Parts: sequence; structure tokens; C-alpha cells
Amino acid sequence: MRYSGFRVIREALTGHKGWGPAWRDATPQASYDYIIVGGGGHGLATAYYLAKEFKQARIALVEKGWIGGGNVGRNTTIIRSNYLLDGNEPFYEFSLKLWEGLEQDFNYNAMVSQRGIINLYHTDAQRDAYTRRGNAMILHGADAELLNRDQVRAMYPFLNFDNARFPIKGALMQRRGGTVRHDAVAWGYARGASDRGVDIIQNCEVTGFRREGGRVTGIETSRGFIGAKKIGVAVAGSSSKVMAAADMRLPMESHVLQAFVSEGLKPVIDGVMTYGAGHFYVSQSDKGGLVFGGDIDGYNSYAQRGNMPVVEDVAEGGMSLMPMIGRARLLRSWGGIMDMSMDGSPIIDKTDIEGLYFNGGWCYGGFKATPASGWCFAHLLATGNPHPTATAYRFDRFRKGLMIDEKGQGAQPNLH
Amino acid sequence: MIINHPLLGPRDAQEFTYLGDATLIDRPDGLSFPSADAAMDAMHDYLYQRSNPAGEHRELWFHEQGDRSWLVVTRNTVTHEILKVELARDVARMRGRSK
Amino acid sequence: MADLSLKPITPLGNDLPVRISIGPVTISEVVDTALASLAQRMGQDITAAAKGAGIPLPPAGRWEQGATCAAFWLSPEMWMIEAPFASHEDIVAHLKPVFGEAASITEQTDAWARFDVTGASLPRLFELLCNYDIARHGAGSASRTMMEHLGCYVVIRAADHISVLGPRSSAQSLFHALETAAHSVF
Amino acid sequence: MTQKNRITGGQIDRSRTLSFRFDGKSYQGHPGDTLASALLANGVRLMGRSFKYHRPRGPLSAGSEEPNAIVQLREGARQEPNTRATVAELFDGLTATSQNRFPSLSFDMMGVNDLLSPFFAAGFYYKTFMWPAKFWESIYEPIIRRAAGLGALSRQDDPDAYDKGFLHCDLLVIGAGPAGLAAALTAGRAGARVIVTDEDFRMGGRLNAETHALGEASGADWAAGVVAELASLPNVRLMPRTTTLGAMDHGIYSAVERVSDHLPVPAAGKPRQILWRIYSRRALLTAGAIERPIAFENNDRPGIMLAGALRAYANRWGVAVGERVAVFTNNDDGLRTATDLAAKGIDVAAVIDTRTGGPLLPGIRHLQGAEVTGSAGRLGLSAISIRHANGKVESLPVTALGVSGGWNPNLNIASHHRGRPVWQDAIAAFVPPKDGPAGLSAAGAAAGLFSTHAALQSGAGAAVAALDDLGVKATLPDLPRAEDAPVAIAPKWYVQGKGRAWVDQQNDVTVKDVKLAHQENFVSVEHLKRYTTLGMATDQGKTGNILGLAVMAELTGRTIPETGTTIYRPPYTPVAMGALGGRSRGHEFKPTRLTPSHKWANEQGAVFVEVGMWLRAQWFPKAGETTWRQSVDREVLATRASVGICDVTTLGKIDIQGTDAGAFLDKVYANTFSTLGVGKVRYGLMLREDGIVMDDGTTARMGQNEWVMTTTTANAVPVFRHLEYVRQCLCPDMDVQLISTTEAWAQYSVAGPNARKLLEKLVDQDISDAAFPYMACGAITVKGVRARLFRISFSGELAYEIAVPTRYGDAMIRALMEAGREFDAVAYGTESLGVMRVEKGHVAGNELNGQTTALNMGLGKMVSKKKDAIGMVLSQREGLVAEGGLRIVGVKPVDPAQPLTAGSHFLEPGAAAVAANDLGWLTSVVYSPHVGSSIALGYLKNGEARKGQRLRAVNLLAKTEVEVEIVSAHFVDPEGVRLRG
Repeated sequence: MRYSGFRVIREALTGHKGWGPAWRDATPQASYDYIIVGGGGHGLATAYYLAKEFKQARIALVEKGWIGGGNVGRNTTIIRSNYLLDGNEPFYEFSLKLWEGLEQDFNYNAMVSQRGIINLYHTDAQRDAYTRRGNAMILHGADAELLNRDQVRAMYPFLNFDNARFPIKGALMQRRGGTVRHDAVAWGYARGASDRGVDIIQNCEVTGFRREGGRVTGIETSRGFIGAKKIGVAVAGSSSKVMAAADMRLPMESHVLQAFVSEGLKPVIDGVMTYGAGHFYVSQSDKGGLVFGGDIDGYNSYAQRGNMPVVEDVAEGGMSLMPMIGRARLLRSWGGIMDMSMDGSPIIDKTDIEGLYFNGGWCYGGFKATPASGWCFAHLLATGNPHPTATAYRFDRFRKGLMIDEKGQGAQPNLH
Repeated sequence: MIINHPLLGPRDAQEFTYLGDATLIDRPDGLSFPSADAAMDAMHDYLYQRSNPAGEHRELWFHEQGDRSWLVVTRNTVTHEILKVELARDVARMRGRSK
Repeated sequence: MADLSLKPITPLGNDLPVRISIGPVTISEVVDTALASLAQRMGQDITAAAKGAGIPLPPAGRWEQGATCAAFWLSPEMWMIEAPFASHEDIVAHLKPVFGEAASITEQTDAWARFDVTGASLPRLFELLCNYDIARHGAGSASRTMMEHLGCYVVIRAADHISVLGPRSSAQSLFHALETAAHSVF
Repeated sequence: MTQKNRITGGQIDRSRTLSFRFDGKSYQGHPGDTLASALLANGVRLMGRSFKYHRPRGPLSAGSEEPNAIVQLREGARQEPNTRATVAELFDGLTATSQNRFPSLSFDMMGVNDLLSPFFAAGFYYKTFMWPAKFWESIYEPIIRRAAGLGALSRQDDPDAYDKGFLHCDLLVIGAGPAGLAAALTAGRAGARVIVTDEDFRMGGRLNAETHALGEASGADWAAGVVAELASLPNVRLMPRTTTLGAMDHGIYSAVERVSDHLPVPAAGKPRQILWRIYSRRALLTAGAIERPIAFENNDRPGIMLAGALRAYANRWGVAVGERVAVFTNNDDGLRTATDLAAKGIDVAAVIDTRTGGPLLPGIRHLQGAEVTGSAGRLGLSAISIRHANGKVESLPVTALGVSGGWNPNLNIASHHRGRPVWQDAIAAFVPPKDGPAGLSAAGAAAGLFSTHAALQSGAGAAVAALDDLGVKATLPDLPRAEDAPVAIAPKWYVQGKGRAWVDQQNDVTVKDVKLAHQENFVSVEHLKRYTTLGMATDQGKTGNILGLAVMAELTGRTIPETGTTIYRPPYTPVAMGALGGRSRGHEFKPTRLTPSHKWANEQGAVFVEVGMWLRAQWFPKAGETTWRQSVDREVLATRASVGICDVTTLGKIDIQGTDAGAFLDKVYANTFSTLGVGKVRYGLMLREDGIVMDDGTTARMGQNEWVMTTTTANAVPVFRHLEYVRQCLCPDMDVQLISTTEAWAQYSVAGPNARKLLEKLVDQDISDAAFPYMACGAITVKGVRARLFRISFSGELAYEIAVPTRYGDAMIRALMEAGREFDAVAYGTESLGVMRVEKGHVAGNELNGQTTALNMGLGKMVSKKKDAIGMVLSQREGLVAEGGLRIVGVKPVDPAQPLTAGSHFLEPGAAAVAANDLGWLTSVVYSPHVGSSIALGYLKNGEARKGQRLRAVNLLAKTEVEVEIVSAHFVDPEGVRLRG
């Protein structure tokens, strides 16, 4: 069923009786050409593009819980392509371009809103690094601007310009950055994939991979065996758990990232902002909540909840950046499991087991990557070759010394 | 979280800095391999590959705002329950490390 | 030619230590103590040497006053030795002969700014400052802890006398934190 | 005077009258009132507007679960949006305004949304606003964003202070109702350290709102007596006005104490609120229960509230919400409201009871098997419609309706560790999960034990059990006799009807929306919540979530527990950001580290710069200098011509001792140290295990077993941690001892051709080149003061670093400047330091960015392959040693007048500005008065081979480019003659 303004009006006048399910709940068939494991944003996007762009059929997506229940359902909704390194920037720029056409593409309003993102800087060294980065972005075809202090002040006069421990000196801005209604991304992809024949199978947990002669033949699940020619795993924080079933150890750890939302407030922050002297980034949702976050808690965790030190660290950053939020109230916090990789960058690659493909290691930057991750993973699954923007996301980059370490922190996942 | 320090008793985890999997204690000797490739293979596996279990995990914590001891904490990554805390130096010796 | 001799200043940057009273507590900058870390070297036992010299070597988490010197535990086989500054200005020179090559000794006098907080109701003050249970640990305890992002040592000399040793470069930030907390509580 | 709805009784202090304003109009109330109770006493029911449809709303509850009576409290910089009138404690002079309405609360133009509601069904926006594509951001979204939110921030800095603190206890009791007080009494008398938190300003919980007796006393009096005894116990800490927010790991709870919110402004020096981190060995959840409504058409009008709230306003606050009231219930507790109100002389027009059978209430019109099917009244309730058991429909004029759909145990905190609540049919509600936070148990209504007797018994019993776990013997106190009525409920969630029946009142989620979500396959609880926004308002669904779940259960034909459970996340109620931030804001965001020369530098008018936590002098302006460049050029030229002095104390200093210290340094440094002679210094390069450079610095061998390592300012802490890691985890038997001495020594660089001459005036020993050659170190004295001298150079000049105990640092800078007067010595800051190190080609922070190798820095040969130093093996990986990789180079503009910009990228002449042509970037740029132009260091692909080439340094951000020449990174004295002078 196609969504349209006309349709919305007609349904409104007839008691909304005509709306059907946004996606079909499928029961598993005996076998498929492709099985995507993981009903988060990346898995759903992969299934969608595999069907739509790569014209593949007989595709199933299995999800242990409910689709969209992972990190696509709890994040700070930011999209941007302000990366530094050659291995990353083309990919994230590709992703941003896909965001820009996504809603018309999948006929679902995900509220892609490019209200701009600024990364504040407070030292000359940060300015130099942002100059390097901004140039790299433009060289890769993205947009970037370097703002001075007065330009930042004109945009956000309520920031702490006059009484700061680390004064704001300027910002790197990407006007095409912004936010997206995160849940809608999952539902839009699910609906688009389902309409194109993808079987979306919820409450179906993968318990093992069946292998014959060095290649996979299917998955063992809580709902029985399902055969497949190719299997793509995109399970984010559960990557190590799922891939352990294929006897693989991964270059990543699972960590908890907390995020927060305030009570609904009349509009005050238009775009997205990151603080350069503390762990704090913020935007305001269309409902009025300030959506903000900071660092990961820093220890391995699958608990989907965090502890106070990070909550306080984030609030301290927020209060030092914009002391007007002292009387705004934090409404809700949540914690997601992040697949923190050893260099802070993802992996989209074949495994040593034929027919088994892996997508993960998104750290806490996975949301913005959703469209390109799905597209590139679908490309790899369908063609056997990496997409041109994702050639660096290989397992063997650590062995070869080709790390993509944006933050320069080395092999310590909790520092990325 | 609270880590029950073997010498100091319960201390808030906020006083500690986390490093990661305690297998980092088992550092290969870079000069003990027949070839540079073999040394790199071993060092790569040591540094980059992680079990990352959902369950019991032995991990290194540094008591940065305390007595500067490195600890090996056995903790359940699903419940955060801490089952055992040891001085890393003792663990290193038990695992055959010396100088 | 001008006088080039060197005159010391206090951690807060003055000629004389600062002392203020807020409600029932007094906060005093203390500069009359020399400090050195004492670390037992691998395979050595310095217990006897310390005992002979009257230097206490308290167990983990504790502080102890000896005849001349006091000490608190820093980390395994490592202590902070306190001695009267007037007599022990070069504290390392005093300690070296006692321990010889059995210990590593490092001067720490100027690494720390020390503020002594005296008076009643100290637990109520410290509960705003640090996560160290003053009431439970009681006199004779010492611990490193964090105060307003600063790594500090807290030494409970008596129920009404607690020393805070913080990084000397941050003396003003630490003093400000103590003063602010005292105004908040009292 | 006109508190027209004020009746007798209640726990308010009628001897005092408080004045307050709401929407500009003056009213009066009494101490003990909340804003809501005082407004209701004054006959004001309309207090807010809902989020989406802007429906007029009054209070639904009398507590923190309130979805509707949300106001903006106070004015100016203290303006506090989204404040629940039901918990805002009244004070004299309080001002409040209504929110989310224009132009006024009673006439809100956005109320048109209510008429258009068919278009605004759940999820409508996902299906539309997509055409044309650009209209979303230019037209639709700006309109939607303008309508967002409820209250507004002042946009001014919050003027109040907040504290944070830590508390420790054996038993934390969360909630001071009958169960909590009984528990606290039990544990308190046993001598345990007890903390009791309660969000209310008056402890007692429902006892303050009920009429039943405890023994011979009223509930409120019994509570007051217990509170008085607890207050007298030194081991018990009572914390009213304190909301426990969340259960963290291992018995840690967060709580916020509202110290000054009941005052016009906080007293001088006092905080508005305190965030407490409570470290408990055991905790007890005695947070009571929250009543839930039954949904029916137009069940959201002001005057319609929870039955228990209606009762509380009458009993606790002496307020009759309406002169003629009705009660709609599916359980016996609702009947209690009717009896209590009738006893207060309020006209109870009817009790509409969904149940049939059972005894009828005496003296009250008790309609069994009936339902409320709708309501009327524009800005407040004027009538309800009733469908009788026989199907007959009646319209009944009333101005207040109490609704009771049963009570949900307030288990919020018990599910913070994601444990699943357990359904109990007997009370038709969820009780706390079995796998809740370790150490937390629940008692009283929070555990589903709803009678007062059960609350007292279970509270005391739980305290005994908790203390028993801790090895503390406690005995049950004598508890008073109390009512012990069983729970009698027949679940009823919503009344069938055509119109809209509200489930989540603030977010305007109706039964129809839940049905639509079901129709569109959003059936899991998570999907339901996200698609309809159920439970996502400021009340977090405390009254509506279970109701929504029940509706979905009915639609899917499953039981409620099969349908799902709602679990909660911290915080229990929304908490001010200021409280979470505490004192760490403004200049106190982080501590400030001052260098030993700070006082002197300040006197000189130095400009300071933040370097990590440090404040360092950036440059020292002199009279007549109008730009920083003039100051810096002067400092650099004077240093190179004669002598300059710089405070370098901020570099990390680590004392390393022990018989294995040399071997240890060989492990942590890529180059060899064990061979260094006593009295010598060596430059060291420290790698991470992945072969990337971690830090650099000099390490001096002061004695056979005594070394002093210096680190970069930024890495002092991580390097120390790393050394301890190697010492304890990798080399546990090495005889090495470490301690930081960064703060203990004030260290100054004295650089320039006259450096020695200057120092000779101060140092008591022979420091001639012969006695103290380049890279020598040693203990010396300065005018009798113990000191250390290192002959090392960052500037390329003849240079020393001299260290004195920090207390002499101030005197030392003064002595150095005085001694240097005859040489026209200058003090220089970090800018000049940077200029001189770039001129000399030394790497620093911009080059040591965690992504670069020794090879990149031109120091590849320093990595010894003969020893197994950290990082050696992996530094040799193919990707890190590839031909043509990045190498450090010097850069000069071809036209000296052209300034360079750090961060510019290298391109070949004529090459298009695309990534494929990117050759590297400029890392550090300075103006070199020595060279007479901007100069830079940069990382350039195949840089070594490109020396002499001309490239473009392109800054696409500023749309500028400069033709540059690639040169050696050593702009000054490449042979190193000067530093050996």
C-alpha cells in the first residue's frame, strides 16, 4: 500500500479502517537464497537493498526479538559525514546521500532533517585538526565549513561564551548533517523490504550455523533449521555472540552506550552540536526533547544499562556548554550495546567460511551508516565484491597494519 | 559498580580505569618466533582478537584514583555481577610471567 | 648585584599559609611537613629497618603516627612518609641511610598541597566532597579518593582532624572546593 | 480568602496564609499545600493543555505520576518548565504560568488540533509530508517543530548552584509510607545505618491521605510519631523531598534532594538541589502503588481524576475538588473514596461500579454493573453519562469524578536492571521482578500488598530479613493494629465507545491509536510505545502504560503478561540537569592546574592558554606590542640571539627506580636505554603495542638505579598507567618502582647562546661544557637549594632545563629573570616554544596524533629490532612500512609573504581537488622570524623523495591555496652545532 497525502486524508475521513500491516509477519520457509541475521537498521536496510537494488529474491530476515529493537531503536538520531580518513569518508558520504533520497525511495517519512551539525573547537590544535578534516571532507565531495567564534555565537547565543573553563573558539560545520526519526528508518525499510517479498521473521533467534565442507548451508534457530545459500550477519552488539557460533573470534568488544532525552521543551536548539571540551552532544527532536549523549561507560557489557559516572560526566559537559539547561529535566536514559571495534571503524567483509558474511563493528556511529551499510552489505552479498566505498572495511586490516583509526587511540575499543 | 579490591575492600569502579580482556597479560615474546610473520600473527591475535563473552569475563582494571594496582576482575558482562577480584601481578606470576 | 637567593611560597601562592573558619570547621593550609614516598624493592624486607628508625609502615588503607615520622599506605609495598619539615627538609637524605638499596625513596614534599580540616561534623562535609566513608573508616585511616575531579589523599588523623592532600598545581581549585562545600553544609 | 473549595481537616497549616500567582492571577493557600491542592482549593481545575490536541486538562493525580497539571514555575532565569503542580510545594510568592497554549489557557488557538484529530492519528506523519521532497525541511518540519514541547527554557544561565554527594548505609528505604516507616523503625532500632528517602515533603505516604486508624492514632499521627523517633536516632537519616531516581549496579542508588525548591530562592551558599549517590548494602523498595484509570470517551476533562487523588485532596489537603462528585470504579478501593468524601459532607451523586453482586454502599447511590460512557463540559467536567446494567443511559451532572481502575505496585526502580515484572491475577497488576537489582527487595503496596496491616508487617519483616543478610540481628517492633481489607477487583480497562478514550493523557494517545497500531502490525510493546508515543511523555506512562498494554492484550487475544511487560529506566521522575552536573560548570567545569611561575607571569600580563587542565603562559606582551605576532617574534628572536626562559613544568615527570629500571625502560621504549651512562639523558620514543607512537620525551639516568622520565604534557597520566601495566601485568618480577613527580618540581627551560652564562650566576656547581656537556644531567644546587639540571634542548639552542622544588618555582623564575637582565633575557610562552620546535623540526602533539609511526616521523631507525619492546613487532606490518607512505617534511611558501594554514592538504600543481590526489597535510604552522616566512611541518606521501619539489597547500575551507616548497624539517641549525655550544 502506497502512502500519500490523499490516502491519509481518505483514511482520516473513514476511520482509518483501510491501513494494513506495515510489514508482513512471515513464517520461515525451508530455505532461502539469502538470510540476513539481525532485524536492526543495518539488517533491514540490507534486505531492502538486496531486493530493490540488486534484484535478488528468496530473502529472509531473522530477528531474535522485534525488528528495530536494537540500536536503531535507541540512539541519538544523528546523521553526518564529517569523517577524516580515506577509509571512512567516502562511505559515510555515500550514506548521507542515500539519506537525502531515502524517504521518496522507500515511501515512508523518516523525517530526515538536515539542520546542520557543528563540532566545537576550543584549542588551536583542535582547529588545526578540524581544518585537516574539513579539507578531507571536501576532497571527498562532502560539505564542510569552518566557523569562527562569532559565527557560532550568532547561531547559538546561549552557549557559554563568557564564563567557560575552555572557551569556544569556533566550530567545524557540516550543513548537510542533521537528524532522522530513528524508529521510522527501521519501519520504512521493513515495509519496503516486505513489499518486495522479503520474509521478515521476528522472534527467531539464531543458535548456530550449519556447515558442510567449509561452507554454510543454513542457520539453526529457535524456530528450527532454515537453509540458505548466503548468510549475512548484521547484529551489532551481539556480533561476538553470534559469530562464536561459527567459531570465530572478532576484533571487537561489546560496550554500553547511554543516551538521554529531556522533557519536551519549546524549540531552542535547531541543529546538532558536539562539545569539544567535554563528552556531550545534543540535538532537539521534533517533539521538543533534547536528545543528548556522551561517552560509552567503558567496560565490556551486554546489560543495556549504564551507571552514574557517565550520566554525570555528560550532564557536566552539558551544563558547562549551555548553563541554561540547568532547569531542564532529564526524562529518560537508555543503554545500547555497541560493537566497539579495535580501531573504531566497521567491518563489512566475507569470512573464511564460504557463504558467511559479516557486517559489524559500528561502535556508536552505526545509525548514520544505516543506508550505506545496508547497500554495501547487499552489494557484497549479491556480487561477492566489496562496494567501492567500503573496500577498507576488511577483517585483515589489523594484520596488515591498515587500521582506520579516526581517534588515534589504538587497539583499545573503549577509547574509540 | 563496586569493585571489591583485594587490599582495600569495596571501591567504586569510578576510581578505576578499564583496559580490557585479561588475556592481555599473556603477551607473546616478540623475539621467540621463527619468523617476523609468525611473530606478527601471534601479536595480532593477542592484541586484536577478543572472545568478548556475554557472561563471565576476566578483565583488567587499574586503580588509578586509588593504590595504582592493576586488578583482574572476573565479572559477568550480562548482569555486571563481580565474582572475583585479584591483583594482576599475582595473576601474571601464576601465568608464568616474571621479568 | 640583586639578591638571587630563593624564597619559598605556599601552595596557594602566598608567603604564609591560609586559614579560614566556616561554621564549626577550620580549613588550614599546612606547609610544615616534609613528604617522601618509600617503596620496598623487589625481594627486600624493610620492616626491621623501618622499625629501628621508628618509621611506621601501616597496612593498606591506614595511617600511623610514629615518634618523629608518620606514614600512610600508598600502594603495595609503598608508603608516604611524613616528617617535620623544619628538621627533615631534605627528607630523602634522612631516609636513604635507613634503607640503603633496599628501598626506592622519592621526595614528594612539593608534589602536594595539604589542607587540614578540623572541627565537628566532618563526615557531613566530606560526603559532599568524596566517596570515602569517613564515618565508617574512622581515625587512623587514609585513602586516595577523588574530589571535584582531583585525585587526593584523605588522612583521618582524628575524628575532628582530617588532612586532604591534593596535587599542588591545583591547590586553588581544591581549596575552592573545600570552601564551597563548607558553605553549603554549614 | 476565596478558597471556595477548602473544607475542614487536612494537614495544612491554616494559621499561615501564602499568596501565589497562576497565569497572572493571585490566589492564597497554606503551608502544606501543593500548587495543585491550592489551585483546586481556589476552584481552579484547568491547569494545562495536552501535547498534541491541546485539550484542556486538570490534575489527574495528587503525586509525581501526574500527566496533566504541568506548569511553568517561577520566572526569569529561574523559569522551570514542565513542573508538576501536584508535587510543587507552595511557598509565599510562588508564580506559575500555564504552558503549551496561545493566547491563553482557556482560549487556545491550537485547540484546532483537537478538531483535526482524525488526521493526527498515531503515526500519521510517517505516511505524509514527503512531497515534494524539499518541503519537509522547508515547510512541514518547521511548523511541526514550532508546535513541539510543552514549557520553555529561559535561555538564561541557571543562577542556582547544585551539589553532589555520597552517602553510605546498611539499609536504604525508598519511600516512607507505612511499609517504609515500619522497616526504618525496625532497622533503626537495631542500630543499622539507615537512610530513608521520600519524594514528598511530608513523610507518611498514603497514611497522610487516608482516614483509617493505626491502633489508637490516625495514620498521619502514627507516621509523625515514627518519624519523630527515627529523627532522634543518630544512625538513621531521614531524607524528605528526596526522590530516589535509579538503581545502579551493586547497591548504588541515585537520588535527588530538593533542598531549596520550597523556598523563593536558595539561601546564600546553599544549593538548590543535591544529587546523592547512595551506597547501600541492602535496599528496600516501599514506594507504594499508583492508581490507574479506566479509559472512557472524553475521560480527560478537568475534574476527572483518580479516585485516590480525589480522596487525598479531601483528606490531606482539605479540598473538595467538586461540590457534587461521582466515583467510577472496578474495585473496593474506589468505594473508599465515596465513603470518605461523603463523610466529609461532600455530595456523592453516584458510585458507578463495573462489578455486579457484593454488598451495596450504605447511604450512597451505588450503581453496580454500570459504566461511565462519556463526559461533558468545555473547560471542566459538568456531567457524565452512565450506562446502567440494564443498558439504560443516564446523564448525571457532577463537577468531579474519581476513577479507579485498580492500583499498580510502584515497581519502577525494581525493573531498572531490566528484570521483567511478574503479573499477579489477584490484584490484576504487575509486581516487582524476581531478578531485580541484587540486594533490593520490596514490601508493602510496592510488592502488591495493599492493606495497611500487610504494609506494616511486610515492611518490618523485610527489614529484619535484609539485616539478617548482613549479620545484624533485628526484631520486629510492636506494630499497631490496622485495616487489612482484601483486594477486591474485577479488571476493567476501557469502556467501549465510538469517541476517543485517553490512555496516555499528556501525549494524547487514545484507545483508537492503540487499535490502529495493532492494525498496522505494531503489536510488540516496544513498537506500540514507539509508534503511538504511549508512555513517552514527562510522566513516562506511570498511569497509562499498563492500560495501553491491556488494550493491546485484548486486541491480540493474549493475556497481559503474554503481550509484554513494561520495564522502566532511570530516572524515576525527571531530574534537573543542573543537579546531575553539580558544581562542575563554568570555570569549575574542571580543576585548574597552575604552573609554578603563574603568579609571576600574571604580574607580567601574560596571556594564558588552556593546555589540558593546565593554564600556561602563551606569550608575554610588552608595552607597545599590538599583536601577538609581535610578542612572539620578539621572544623567539631574543631567545635565539641571547637567552629565553620558559616554564616547562607541565611535562610529566616520573621517578623510576630499582635494579631492573634499565631493562624496564628497554621494554617500554622502542630505543635502548639500559646502556645509558649515569649522568646522561636520552631521547626516547614510546610505542603502543600496535606500533603507533604513543609518546616521546627524555629520560635521565640520575644514578645507578635512579631514572627520571619526562612525558608530554598531554600524556603524563596515560603513560604512567601504561608503565604500571607493564610493571605489574607483563613484568611482575622486575625490580622497578614508579612514582609521579610532575608536581614536585618547578622546571624551566633556559635556552639561547647565553643560557650557560645566565645559569652560572645561579648554579653553585661548574656547568661548563666540559663539566656538563650536551645531554648531561645531575643534581646541583641553586643558591644552596637542591635542584636538578638537564642539558637538553627543544629549541635547537644551547639549552638547559633546571628544576627546583615547586615551592621555589616562583622565586626561581624571578631569579632567572633577574640574573638574565644583563643578557636581555626574555620569558617566552607556548607560542614561541612552538615556533622554535617547528624551526628545529621536533614533533609534538599535532604530529603525535595517535595515528603515526616512528617511520612517519622520520625516526624509524630508533625502533630497535634487537629487543622485544612494546610495539616493535607490529610496527613492522606491511601497511605501516609501505614505500611511499607519509613522511615528515618541512614546508615553506614559495612567496614568503603568503601565510600557511595548518590542516591544508598537499596537491600536485594542476591536480584536481579530489581525494585521489590528496598527498598529505600540514600538521603545524608557525611564523618563523628566523626564516622570515610562515613555515610548517607536514606529513607528505613519499615525503623524503619530494624534498625540493613544489606543491600546493590547499585549504578548501577558506578557498585559499599557497604554492609551497618541500624542504628539510630542520629550518634552524640542521647540523646541531648550537645545542652543543
